[in-house]
Amino acid sequence: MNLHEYQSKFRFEEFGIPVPHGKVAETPEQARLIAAEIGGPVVVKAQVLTGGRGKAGGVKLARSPEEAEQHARAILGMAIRGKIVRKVLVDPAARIKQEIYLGITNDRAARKPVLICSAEGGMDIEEVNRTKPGAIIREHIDPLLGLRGYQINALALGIELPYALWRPFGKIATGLYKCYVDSDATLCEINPLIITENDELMAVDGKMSIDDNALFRHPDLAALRDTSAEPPEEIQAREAGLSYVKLDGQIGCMVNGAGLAMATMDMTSLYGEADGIGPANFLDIGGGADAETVAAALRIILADPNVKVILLNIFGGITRADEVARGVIAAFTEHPTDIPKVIRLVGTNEDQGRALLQAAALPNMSTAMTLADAARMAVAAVKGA
Amino acid sequence: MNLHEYQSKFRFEEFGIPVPHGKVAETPEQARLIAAEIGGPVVVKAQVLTGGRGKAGGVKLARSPEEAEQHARAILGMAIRGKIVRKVLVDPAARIKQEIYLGITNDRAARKPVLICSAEGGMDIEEVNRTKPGAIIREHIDPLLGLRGYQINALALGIELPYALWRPFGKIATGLYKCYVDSDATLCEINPLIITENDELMAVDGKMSIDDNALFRHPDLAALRDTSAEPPEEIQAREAGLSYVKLDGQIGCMVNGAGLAMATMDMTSLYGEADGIGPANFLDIGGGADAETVAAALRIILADPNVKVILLNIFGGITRADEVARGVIAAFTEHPTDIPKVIRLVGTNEDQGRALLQAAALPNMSTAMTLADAARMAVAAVKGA
Amino acid sequence: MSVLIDRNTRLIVQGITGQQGLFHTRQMIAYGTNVVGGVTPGKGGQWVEGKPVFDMVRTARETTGANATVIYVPAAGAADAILEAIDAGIELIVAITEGLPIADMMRVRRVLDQSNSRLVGPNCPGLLTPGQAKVGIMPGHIAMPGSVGVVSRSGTLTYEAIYALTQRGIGQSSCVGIGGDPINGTSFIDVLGLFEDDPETEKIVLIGEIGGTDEQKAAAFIAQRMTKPVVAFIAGRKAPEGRTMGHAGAIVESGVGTAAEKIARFQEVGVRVAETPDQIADLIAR
Amino acid sequence: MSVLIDRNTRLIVQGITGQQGLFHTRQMIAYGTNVVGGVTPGKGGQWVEGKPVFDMVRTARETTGANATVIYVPAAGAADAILEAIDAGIELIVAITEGLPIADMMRVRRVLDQSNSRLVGPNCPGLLTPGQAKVGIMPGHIAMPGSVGVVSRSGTLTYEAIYALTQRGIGQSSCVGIGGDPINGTSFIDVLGLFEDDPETEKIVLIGEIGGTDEQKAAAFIAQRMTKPVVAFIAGRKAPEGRTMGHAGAIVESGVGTAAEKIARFQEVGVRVAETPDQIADLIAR
Repeated sequence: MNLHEYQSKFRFEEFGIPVPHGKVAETPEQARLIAAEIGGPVVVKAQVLTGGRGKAGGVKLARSPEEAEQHARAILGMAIRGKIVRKVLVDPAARIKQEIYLGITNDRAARKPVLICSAEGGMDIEEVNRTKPGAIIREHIDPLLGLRGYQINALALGIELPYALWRPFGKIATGLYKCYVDSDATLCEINPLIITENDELMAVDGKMSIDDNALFRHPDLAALRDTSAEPPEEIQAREAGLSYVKLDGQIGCMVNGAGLAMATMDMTSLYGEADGIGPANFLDIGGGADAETVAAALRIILADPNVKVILLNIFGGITRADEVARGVIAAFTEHPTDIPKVIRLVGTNEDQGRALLQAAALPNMSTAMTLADAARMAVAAVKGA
Repeated sequence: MNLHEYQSKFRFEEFGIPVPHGKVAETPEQARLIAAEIGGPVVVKAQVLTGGRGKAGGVKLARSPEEAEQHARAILGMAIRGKIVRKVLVDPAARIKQEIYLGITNDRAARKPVLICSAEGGMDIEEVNRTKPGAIIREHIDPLLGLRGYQINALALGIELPYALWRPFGKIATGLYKCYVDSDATLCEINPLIITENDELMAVDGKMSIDDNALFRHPDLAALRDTSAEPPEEIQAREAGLSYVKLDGQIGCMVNGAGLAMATMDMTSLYGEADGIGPANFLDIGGGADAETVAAALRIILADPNVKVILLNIFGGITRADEVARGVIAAFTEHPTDIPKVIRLVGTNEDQGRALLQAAALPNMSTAMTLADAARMAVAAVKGA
Repeated sequence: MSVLIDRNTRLIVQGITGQQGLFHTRQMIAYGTNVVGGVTPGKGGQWVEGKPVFDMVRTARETTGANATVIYVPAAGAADAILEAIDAGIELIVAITEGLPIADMMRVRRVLDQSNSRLVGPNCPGLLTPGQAKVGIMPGHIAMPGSVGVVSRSGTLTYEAIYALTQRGIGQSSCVGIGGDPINGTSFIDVLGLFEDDPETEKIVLIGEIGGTDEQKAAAFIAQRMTKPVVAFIAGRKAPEGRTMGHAGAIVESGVGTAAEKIARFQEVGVRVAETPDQIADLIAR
Repeated sequence: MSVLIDRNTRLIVQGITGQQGLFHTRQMIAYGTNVVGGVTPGKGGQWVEGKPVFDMVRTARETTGANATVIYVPAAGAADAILEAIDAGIELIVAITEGLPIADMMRVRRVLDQSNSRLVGPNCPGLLTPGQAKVGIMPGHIAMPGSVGVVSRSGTLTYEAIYALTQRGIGQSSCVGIGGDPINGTSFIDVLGLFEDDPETEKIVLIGEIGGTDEQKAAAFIAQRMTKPVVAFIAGRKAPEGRTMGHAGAIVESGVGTAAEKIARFQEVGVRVAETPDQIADLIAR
C-alpha cells in the first residue's frame, strides 16, 4: 500500500525528520487560505499515487495566495497517468542549495533493508542508477542490529556532505530507518532531501509504501489508504482477500495460486493471440479460499463487461476442490448467467468437487482435465460467443 | 541506581503493566487524604532504597483513612537498615488469590538478559532459589531478537498459569522487557505479581535498577535519583565521577583503578589488622582522572574525621603521574593540612610527577616505591599519630 | 532415496488443532507420513488423530524425538513459530503459512543463517516424497514414486507439473515447493544441490516465476555444478508490467526478473525450457 | 613469540584525534608499535604524528592493511566503534574505553560471537609485548622481555605485577589486560589457552578480582588443559559486602564471586595464590 506525499511527510515528521509545514487542500479556496497563512511563495503539489507528477504539470510554484488558488484549480481534477487528483499539498517554497536522495527499501537478494543515498537528488533515482551508478551509495542494514552510526558516516562521506551537516543528517537517517521499521514499510524515500540556503536539511518530498501483509498490526496506517483513485473491482478484490489485476482480454480467469494464475494467463494468451483473444484479468483466489471467497471472485469477474467466457482453473492443495465447487455453485446461484464456463478442477477432494458440479447442472458449463485443454476450450468459446 | 517502588511501578504502568492506582505521601495528613480518595482498605508502604521493609514494620494495612494516617505517622521518619523513610506509597489493598514472581536481570555469565518467573511469589526469591530451585523458571533472551512469544508460553507453563491468563501475562512480560530495554535497566522486578480474586493480574510491588553507565542517555531516569538517604560524601563522590565506599578505618585511600584500590585496602588491612588499623574508605579515581578529580577526591577524604593518614597509591597508565601530582598539590593548597601523607606514584610520566611533588614540598609527606612499603608506612603513621 | 523427507521423518505439526492444521494432519497421516505429535500453546495434553499435542516445540521434540515440523499457524504468529522451531533445534522446518510480513522474514532469515535448521517456505505447499511421506498441503494422490526431482516456487503450478508427469507414467523422487515469497528459507540452488547428490534422482524439473533473481542464480549453479539434466518452466511470460514498489526498490532489483530474461539464462546454460506446463513432461520424457 | 600482538601488528587508533587517543598514540609509537593510521569520523585526510587519519575503519583497513585497532572513543560511541571494527573485519580489537552500558556490550558480544574478530576489553589497559609493541595504555617502561605471561582483569594492578617482576629481573612474554567489565570480549580462559600454546611463555601470572565467575572457570580450565605453572592474585579479600543489584541478580550470580571462594578454587587445582602483589614475583621466581 502506497502513501501520499503528504501522509509520508507527516509521518516522517513524527520521527523527527524536518519537513516543510504545509497543509492539504481539497478546493482551490482552501489552497488560497493555506498559502495566505504560510505567507511568501508556496508550492502547490498534486497528491496522487503515481509518478510523473511534475512532467504532467501537477507541481507549481505560486508567489501569492491568488496564484496558489489558480494552480490548485488547474491541478485538482487533473488526471495523471489515469489517476484523478483530489487533493493538493500546499507547502512553503524552500530555497534550495543542494538536492540529495535518501531512501530505504528491502533488498530481497541480500535479505536485508538497504539505505540508498545519492548527491544527485531531486531527479529520478532510477535514471541516476542507469547513467551514474557510482553516484549511488548503499548501506545494507542488519535487521537485528539496526542502522549503525558508522553506516550513516559512510553515506555522508559518500555524498560528500559537509561535516557540519553530519549530525542532522544522522538524525534524519536514523529517523527514516525507525519510521521504516515501525511502519513495516517496504519503502521510505526522501527525494529530494535538500540543503537549504541556510544550510539546514529538509525533506521536501516523501514517499512510503507499507507491506500489505503487515497492515494487520498497523490499523492507523491501514486507515490512511486512499481508494478514491482505485478501480472499484480492485477495492472489492482486496476486501475479499483476492489478488486481482485487470487486463484487456475476454476470458475471465479465476485460479488458485499466483504461479498457476500466471500460467493460465500465459496459456490463454498463447492459444488466443492469433485471434486477438486473451485473459480479462489475473485473479488469484489464494491458498485457503472458501465458498465465500470464490463467490466474491466470480462477482468481480462477472462485473467486467469485456468478459465473454469464464475459465476456472483450480488445482486443489490447501483449497479443497469440494469447497471450490460449493463456491462456484453459490456464486452462479446468486448471479445466474448463461455465459460459457470452462471449469477445471483437480487435486484434493476432486471427485467430490466434480460430483457437486455435475449435480448442480449449471448452464453452459464444460469441464477440462488439463490446463492446455481448458485454455483451448476457453479460447474456442470466445470465438463461438 | 535503584528506583523506589513507586517510581518503578509508575514506570511499569507506562509500559502497559497493570499496577494499583496509589499515590505518594510525604506527611501523615497526605496519607489520610489519599486513603479517603481511594476509599476502602489501603496499604501504607515505606519508600526506602533497601530491603527488609516488611519485617521492619514499613508496610501496614489500613482499613480507614484515619488508620492510614496513623500508620504513615509511624512509618515516616523510621530508619530501615540505616535509611530514613521520607515517603510512603498509599495503594488500594488488593484481594490476592495467588502471588507470582516475575523479574528480568542480566546474566553476566550467559551475557544475556534473563527472565525469571516463579509461582512462589511474594517472598524473598533468593530464599525460593535456595529451598525450591525447581520452582524458578528462567528464559534467556537474545538481546538482538528480544523476548519471543514462545518464551512467554514457557514461563506461563512453568508456573502452571491458567490458560485464560496467558494473554494478559504475555502483555506484562512483554511490557516488562520493553521497560527493561528502554530504561537500560539491570533489574526490573515484580514481586508479587498477583492474581486477584477477580482473576486479573496486577503488579503489587516493583523494583528497578538502572545501569549507571547508561544514565547519560536517560536524563528523565537520572532525575529520579533520590539522594535524601545517601551519605553526603557518596553524593559528592558520584558527582565528581569517583567510586567511593565509606569504611571504618583510619587510612584515607586514594587509588587509581578498582583492582589496585581493592589491593590497597587488602594490604592496609593486612598490615594494620593486629593494631586495629585499616582503610577509611575504598576510593577509585578512575582511569582518566585529572587534577580536578584528584582534588575532589582529597576533599572527600579530608572531610572524614576518622582519617588520620592519607595514602595515595597511583600507578600511571591512562592517568599520567604528572597530572596526579598537580591534583594533589592543588588539593592540599586549597585545604592545607598537617595530616601525614604517604604518596606512591609510579608509571607514565612518573619522573615529572615526583619532581613536581618534591618542588611543592608539602608538609608531612613521605613517598614510597612499592605498594607494600606504602601500606606499611601508612599503618606506622597511624600508630605514630 | 529422496531429499529432505522420507518414511523415517518424524514430523510434528505446529498449529495442529487449527482448521487447516487438523485437515492436513489427517491428509498427511492418511498418506503414510510419520506424524509423531503436534503443538498448540495452551492445548498441551490433548490428543488429535491419536497424536499427542504439546504446548511447546521444545517439549514436543524432547518427548517425540521429532526431526521435522510443519507450520500451519496464522501469519501473525508464524515468525514466532519458526523461531521457536529453530530454538528447539528442529532440523527441518516447513512453513505453509502465507502472508508473513517481510520484516518478520528478514529477522527469521538472519537467525536461520546462524542455526542448524533448514526452513522450507513460507508460503509454500511443502514437500512430497511419493510413496513415503508428505509434509504440507500437496495433494498426494497425483504423484507416483520415480526418479524426477521437482522444485518449484509456485504452489499449484507444481501440482500441474507433477500431475502431467504422473499421467505419462513418469514418477518423482521428491517434490519440493520452496514458496514464492521474496525472502524464504530454501532456494532453488539449495534444492538443486540436494537433487544432484541424491542417487535416486535422475532428472530435475524446476518451476520458476517472474520477479527476483533466484532463477538466474539457479542457471549459474546448473552451469557450474549440475551433471543431471534440468527442465524448466517460467510462469508470467505474458504478465503485465508489475506495479513497482517504488524507485528505491526498482534500483535494488535493477530491472531484473522478467520471464524473458530468466528463460534466456536457462537456455544459455543448456536447460530446456517448456512453453506450457504440459510440455514439461514431454521434455522430461525425451 | 608472544600472544595477540608483536612487532608485525599493524595497528590503527580509533579516536586518534581525541585527547586520550593522541596522547597514547604518541606513547605507542614511542614504544615502537607499528601504528599505521587512525580513524576519526569527519577528520579523514588529516595527519597525526605522521599517520594518516581516516573517516572510517573500512577505508583505514583497505588503505593501510591494518589487522588491529585500539579504541579510545567515549563510552557513548564505543559500542558503535567496536561494531564498525567487526564489520570492517579487523582481527584484533582492543577497547580501552570504560563505562560502556551493559546493554550495548550484550549486543556487541552477540555480534562478536558470530564474527572472526577478537575483542579485548572494554575498560581494559590493553596489551603489551615487551620490546615489540604496546596497544593501549600500559606504561611500557615498567616491562621487560621474558617468558612470563601476564593476564589480568584489573588495570593498575597489572602494572603492579609487571613492575614487581621487572624489578626482580623477570621478563614478560606478553601482558594482557582483559578488563573488569561484567561482559567483555576475552576471558581468562581465552588468554590462558594462548599462553599455553605460546612456546616462549613458561609461566603465567593471573590477576583476578572479586565478583563474577571468570576466575572459577579459569581454575577449571587450568586443571584440564594447562601444563605451565600459574600464579594467581585476587584483589578484594577485605572488600565489604557489595551492594547487590537486586534479588534477581543475586539468583543469577548465585552468591558466587568472593575472593575466598576464588582463592580456594585456584588452590584446589594447584595454582599458587599470592597474598600481596609483591608476593606474585616471589612465587614466580621460585
